[in-house]
Amino acid sequence: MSRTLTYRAALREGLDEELARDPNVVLFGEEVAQYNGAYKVTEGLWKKWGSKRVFDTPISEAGFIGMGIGASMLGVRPVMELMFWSFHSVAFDQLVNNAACVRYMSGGLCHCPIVVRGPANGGTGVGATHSHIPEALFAAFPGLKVCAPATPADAKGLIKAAIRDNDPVYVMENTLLYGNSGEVPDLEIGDHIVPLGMADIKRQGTDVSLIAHGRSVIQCLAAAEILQAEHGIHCEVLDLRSIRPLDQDAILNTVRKTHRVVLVDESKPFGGVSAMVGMLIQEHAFDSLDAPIKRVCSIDAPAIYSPHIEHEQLPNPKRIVAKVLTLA
Amino acid sequence: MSRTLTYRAALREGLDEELARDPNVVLFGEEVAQYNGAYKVTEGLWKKWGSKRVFDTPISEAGFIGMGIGASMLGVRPVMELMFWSFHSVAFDQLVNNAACVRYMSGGLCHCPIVVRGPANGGTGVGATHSHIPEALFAAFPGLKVCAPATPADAKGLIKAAIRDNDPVYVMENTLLYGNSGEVPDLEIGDHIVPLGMADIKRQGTDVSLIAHGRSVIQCLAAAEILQAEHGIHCEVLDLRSIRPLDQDAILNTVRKTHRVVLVDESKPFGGVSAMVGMLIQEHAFDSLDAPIKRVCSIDAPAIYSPHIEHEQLPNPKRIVAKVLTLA
Amino acid sequence: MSSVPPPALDFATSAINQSLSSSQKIGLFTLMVRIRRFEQAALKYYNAGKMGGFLHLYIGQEAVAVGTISLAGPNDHFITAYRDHGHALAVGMGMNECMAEMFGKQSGCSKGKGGSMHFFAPDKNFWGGHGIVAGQTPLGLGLAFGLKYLEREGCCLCYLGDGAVNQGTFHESLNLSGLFEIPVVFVIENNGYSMGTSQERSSAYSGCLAQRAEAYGIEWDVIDGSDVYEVRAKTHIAMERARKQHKPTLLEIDTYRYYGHSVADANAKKYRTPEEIENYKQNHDPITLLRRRLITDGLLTEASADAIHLAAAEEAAAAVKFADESPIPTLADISTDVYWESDHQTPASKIGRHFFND
Amino acid sequence: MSSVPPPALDFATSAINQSLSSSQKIGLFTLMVRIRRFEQAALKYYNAGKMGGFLHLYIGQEAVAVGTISLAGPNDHFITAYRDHGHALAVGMGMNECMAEMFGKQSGCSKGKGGSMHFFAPDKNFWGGHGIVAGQTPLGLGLAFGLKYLEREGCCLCYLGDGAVNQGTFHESLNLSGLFEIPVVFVIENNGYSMGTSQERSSAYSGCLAQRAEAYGIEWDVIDGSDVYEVRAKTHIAMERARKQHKPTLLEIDTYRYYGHSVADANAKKYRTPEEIENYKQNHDPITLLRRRLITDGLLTEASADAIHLAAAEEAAAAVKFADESPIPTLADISTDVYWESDHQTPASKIGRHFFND
Ligand SMILES: Cc1ncc(C[n+]2csc(CCOP(=O)(O)OP(=O)(O)O)c2C)c(N)n1
Ligand SMILES: Cc1ncc(C[n+]2csc(CCOP(=O)(O)OP(=O)(O)O)c2C)c(N)n1
Ligand SMILES: [Mg+2]
Ligand SMILES: [Mg+2]
Repeated sequence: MSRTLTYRAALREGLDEELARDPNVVLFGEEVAQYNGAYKVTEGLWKKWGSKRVFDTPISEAGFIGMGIGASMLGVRPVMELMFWSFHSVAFDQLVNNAACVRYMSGGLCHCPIVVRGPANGGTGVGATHSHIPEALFAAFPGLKVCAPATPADAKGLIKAAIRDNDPVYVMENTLLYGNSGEVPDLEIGDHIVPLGMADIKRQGTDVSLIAHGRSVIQCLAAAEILQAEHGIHCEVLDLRSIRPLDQDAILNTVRKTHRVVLVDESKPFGGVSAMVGMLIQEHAFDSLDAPIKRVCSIDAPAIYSPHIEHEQLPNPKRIVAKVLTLA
Repeated sequence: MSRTLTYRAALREGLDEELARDPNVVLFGEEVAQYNGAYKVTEGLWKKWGSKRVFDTPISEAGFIGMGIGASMLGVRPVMELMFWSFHSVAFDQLVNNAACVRYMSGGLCHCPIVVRGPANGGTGVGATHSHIPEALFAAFPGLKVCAPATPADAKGLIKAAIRDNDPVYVMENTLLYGNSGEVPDLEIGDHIVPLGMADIKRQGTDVSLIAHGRSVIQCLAAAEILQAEHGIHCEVLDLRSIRPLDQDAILNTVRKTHRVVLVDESKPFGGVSAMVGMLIQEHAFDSLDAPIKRVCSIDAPAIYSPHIEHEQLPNPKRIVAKVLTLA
Repeated sequence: MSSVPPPALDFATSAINQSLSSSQKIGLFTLMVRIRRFEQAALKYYNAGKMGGFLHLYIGQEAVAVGTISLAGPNDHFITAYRDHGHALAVGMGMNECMAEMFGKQSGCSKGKGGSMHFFAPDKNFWGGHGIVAGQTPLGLGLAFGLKYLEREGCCLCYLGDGAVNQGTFHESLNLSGLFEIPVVFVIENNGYSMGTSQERSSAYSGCLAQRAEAYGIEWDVIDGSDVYEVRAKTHIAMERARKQHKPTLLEIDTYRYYGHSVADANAKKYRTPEEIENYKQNHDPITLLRRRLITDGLLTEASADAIHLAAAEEAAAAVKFADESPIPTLADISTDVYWESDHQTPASKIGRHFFND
Repeated sequence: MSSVPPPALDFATSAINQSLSSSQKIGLFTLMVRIRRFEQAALKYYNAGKMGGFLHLYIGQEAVAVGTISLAGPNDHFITAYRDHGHALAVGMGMNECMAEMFGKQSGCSKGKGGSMHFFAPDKNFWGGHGIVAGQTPLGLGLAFGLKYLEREGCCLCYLGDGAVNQGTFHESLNLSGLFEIPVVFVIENNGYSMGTSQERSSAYSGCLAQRAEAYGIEWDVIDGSDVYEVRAKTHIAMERARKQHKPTLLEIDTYRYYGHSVADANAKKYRTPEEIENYKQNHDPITLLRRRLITDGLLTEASADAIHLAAAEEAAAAVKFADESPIPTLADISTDVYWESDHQTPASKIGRHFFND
């Protein structure tokens, strides 16, 4: 009932299926068409679907994302790639004002069914300006939805859910996951969709809850192995998958089960998804907590380039293990 | 030893003194010179200091803020007004990449002693795109500093500290405070400077800590009066004043004193300064808490225009009182 | 701001204007008058404290919205900045829902959520009303892109101010429109000032602002915005170019605003001389000019013109009454119109937490 | 990309080039060779896994950085994008600190914190190395503003790519430079492509890209970037205009890159024909052209030219050794260079929490 696909191929399959399903779905961004995508997510789609459905844009993120927003109000369903999510900084007004507010300011008369997608992560040696982690940044704006798949199956399921959603959805992928392989449901079972707002327990455990999203989930799973093998600590790993909407029930359930929490988040520590999740836990599961909620975030500085040390700035199994051990 | 000044006049006095002290201080922004400022903060400064020191710019926020950043690397000390802080959205790249990262990416070779200032608040009937509350947004970026004065004395003291600071400092003022009056130290006592990173207890209390910044401090003080008069609850009101650096000691001290906390923050509830402060409290004063930390934020939607209801979307004394009562 | 000498050409004789019936010509006049009267009423009640935020009056610029939008076919769309009342009435929105919007009422066109800067009527192809300077320009590009994508023969008229040309997004939009052959007409409503800053103090240019299109290989033109016939004649060419050839145009329409940037602008008479304002009112007022012409042409009399003013004033007064008596939004209204899925109570809206009020 | 025919004018005879001594001319050649050899070494060790991130090679474009920066006086400043190795060596940075930066070492010019895209040497008036396309253009404007403000007679050369012209900030910067009379020279290094997208597919234009300056009343020129003498002759005019009259210029220098956008660009030979690449190498290579000329003029022999290549290759090899043997950053290094006040342990840095690591 399933096959092995890379995260990249799973995303592509999702895009391809949605292009087939709805003629109003249109893909654009820098180098997504003729070049096949800077990270090859869109490989082959221009060839298959042609220049009307899949096309390249100049380096004008504010311009082309705004163009997509405008077109979406008329019923077109643009799926736009940011070559790096970090380039949100030059399109921020379009992303947080026009996309997030046009429905509200028009009293519900306009809507904006767009998807913006691309990699949002550190760890690739591209330095501070190219390594932003903007999940919490955008989830802070009511009107927007944000998700961040960690596995190929979730990548396909979430991109399809995002495209079908009638609100603006920002899909945060990860360069370091594109090549990862995993099981993805077979085509015969029909549309594989992962609804926004539904977290997923990626590993069952009883002692400590590790709550994360995106690549940090993979880091948590690795840390959980070490903690079990070397320390006999059984971690539950909850993958948020979707940041807004957020699966608060799943968060509270795991906390009520384990009573101890470490939040893992590639964000810088001032804020981030983890600060929000922590706030919700202490508010709604205060009495279930046996210890303060702890976090593992990126070390609080702009992203360093040096490949010798960059991985130490990010959450990694070593840092997660050490943090969990402080709870014991 | 003090006089009564408006918040607006106190800011202006601070700017004027710094223009006098350092010939490299230069003020620019939209309508700050010949028009005397959209909110009259810079009134008279162009006349006094001339077009070299105080000048108007076109509506090109990314361009002129980037220009200030570039000039600051050479030793000029630009103080730039955003007519509304909400217009950060069109200058975001300059604000969070060039200003925040140039020191880091150059290994400490460049620095960026700029100030960006202007009003950052809701409550003036200008709708969703003009009512953003970006303190936490910017404090999330290591390399930046953020402060938000609530009183005339703090406004003068913080703007002067910001201008003298050798890092980028973003000063979040408030349209609804510009006209407020308060005591400001006399000129004879010398420079009145409020260092970044130092919170201030604006009201002593024993039962509940209200922690806030900017105009929310004023709302907390009003709520504290009601709570004392009508419910016999004695609130302590801690004004953060500076968001980054943050006075964690003052936060933990008030929590250890009262054991109950309500955080008041004009931000939307996903994130915000309050989520971060809450996270720090639960981490560092977990055992001092007698109840979950509660928050009063803006109701989670883009800012509504209607003057009949806008104030209800924001934290106000009524909402603060109600929240405090849930703790009792 | 008009620095254009009185028209040498008589644009009334151009085909697109000759095709107008008498009642259509009177309709143009009536619409301009209605816009002005609507805004005069708005000003009065703004000053009486009935509205929040800003009020950016369009008075003096009426021929631009009326002239351009009078050319609209079923697939032509419109989007503008915060100075949007003229365009709203020109596309056919009612005074009632517009006035009620400014009064912050549930019956407002945007349910009281947008205010004066954010009027919308998608059913009339009007997409706002936008507050961030030039932020609407990529949206206008996108509406036009959408028309082409959906294979509808039409165009989008996207308005911006003379100050807005210095926002980077506008240039990105220009380049994209030229490169992708998008049926958009960008209309710079050049009233000479961005708040208190004159064109000379905000823009580097040689000749005019519209010339910025040239290096993009985009056609451009400059129009005297006090003459509704000229506005129509020249804009028609641009719209046809868009509709038929999918080619963008940048138009610069010289005009003037009589009031300050917004009603809160205390300096309106400081950065402009009284003579400058008076000169425009006397010699370039689009309503006066059209009135004179229609009377000369025998389509109106002094009396019938006055009657149109009176009717418009009465309509505006009725709109004020409607607005004043309409209910205000409730606390619950704050939380609707955030997400389409939530408003429609779809299954997707039931999964996960969407709102974080505690 | 060069579509310019072989120069009709001989720019070697222009005054600014005639003033060059023989050793200065050989110096230009040597510097171009050093840049190329440096990058060839970098490519080798990038492929060997010694570096992270991207490597954007400048090979083919050397005459642009060398020609323009050779005109620098003490108050002239420079800033560019991520394709910054040529400019770095041209301002006088050493191969050692540049190579070490790419190796991510403490001894790198940016302490291993910036990488290939972020070389800096403020002591040599070089302000980076910037990764966000066109994000450096307002900074270049600002450096030039600073020069004028501080009353230093100088200018800033601000480089950007042909793809970067479509970012809004560049246009904002152009307008500001014209309006405020800022001594900045914007230099479009037009290598014909932004990643895999040709100029035709990314820009709407008529004639050339530099023409976009015209509507701002800004002077512009187009330069054949394979001829270092032409680069110098025409850039000199722009720099003097900036220094003496505080007037900006937009230059477009046609050039070509031999490699892909970055070394990770697997498509480099797909979006460009092999003939196109080969033609440039054969007929427009700036190093070959200058070598030929200097030999003709009797300033170099085949042997002395080869010796310069050899010396440069040895210098690059030594830089690789230096970089390889340098210490890597420590964990503690992650947290320095964030705040000036913290790095200098000032009283201000001791108040409040600056870092939020738990
Ligand atoms: C990005 C941004 N910057 C500044 C403002 C504040 N602002 C609103 S209107 C305006 C002047 C615009 O002038 P112009 O484009 O000429 O339009 P007009 O008001 O004359 O119609 C300014 C500075 C804004 N709304 N958005
Ligand atoms: C704002 C932004 N968008 C996209 C990118 C990704 N990117 C880096 S370089 C580049 C192409 C730039 O081409 P050009 O300006 O011609 O410079 P060249 O690489 O040819 O020197 C792109 C798309 C980026 N770094 N920043
Ligand atoms: Mg104007
Ligand atoms: Mg290029």
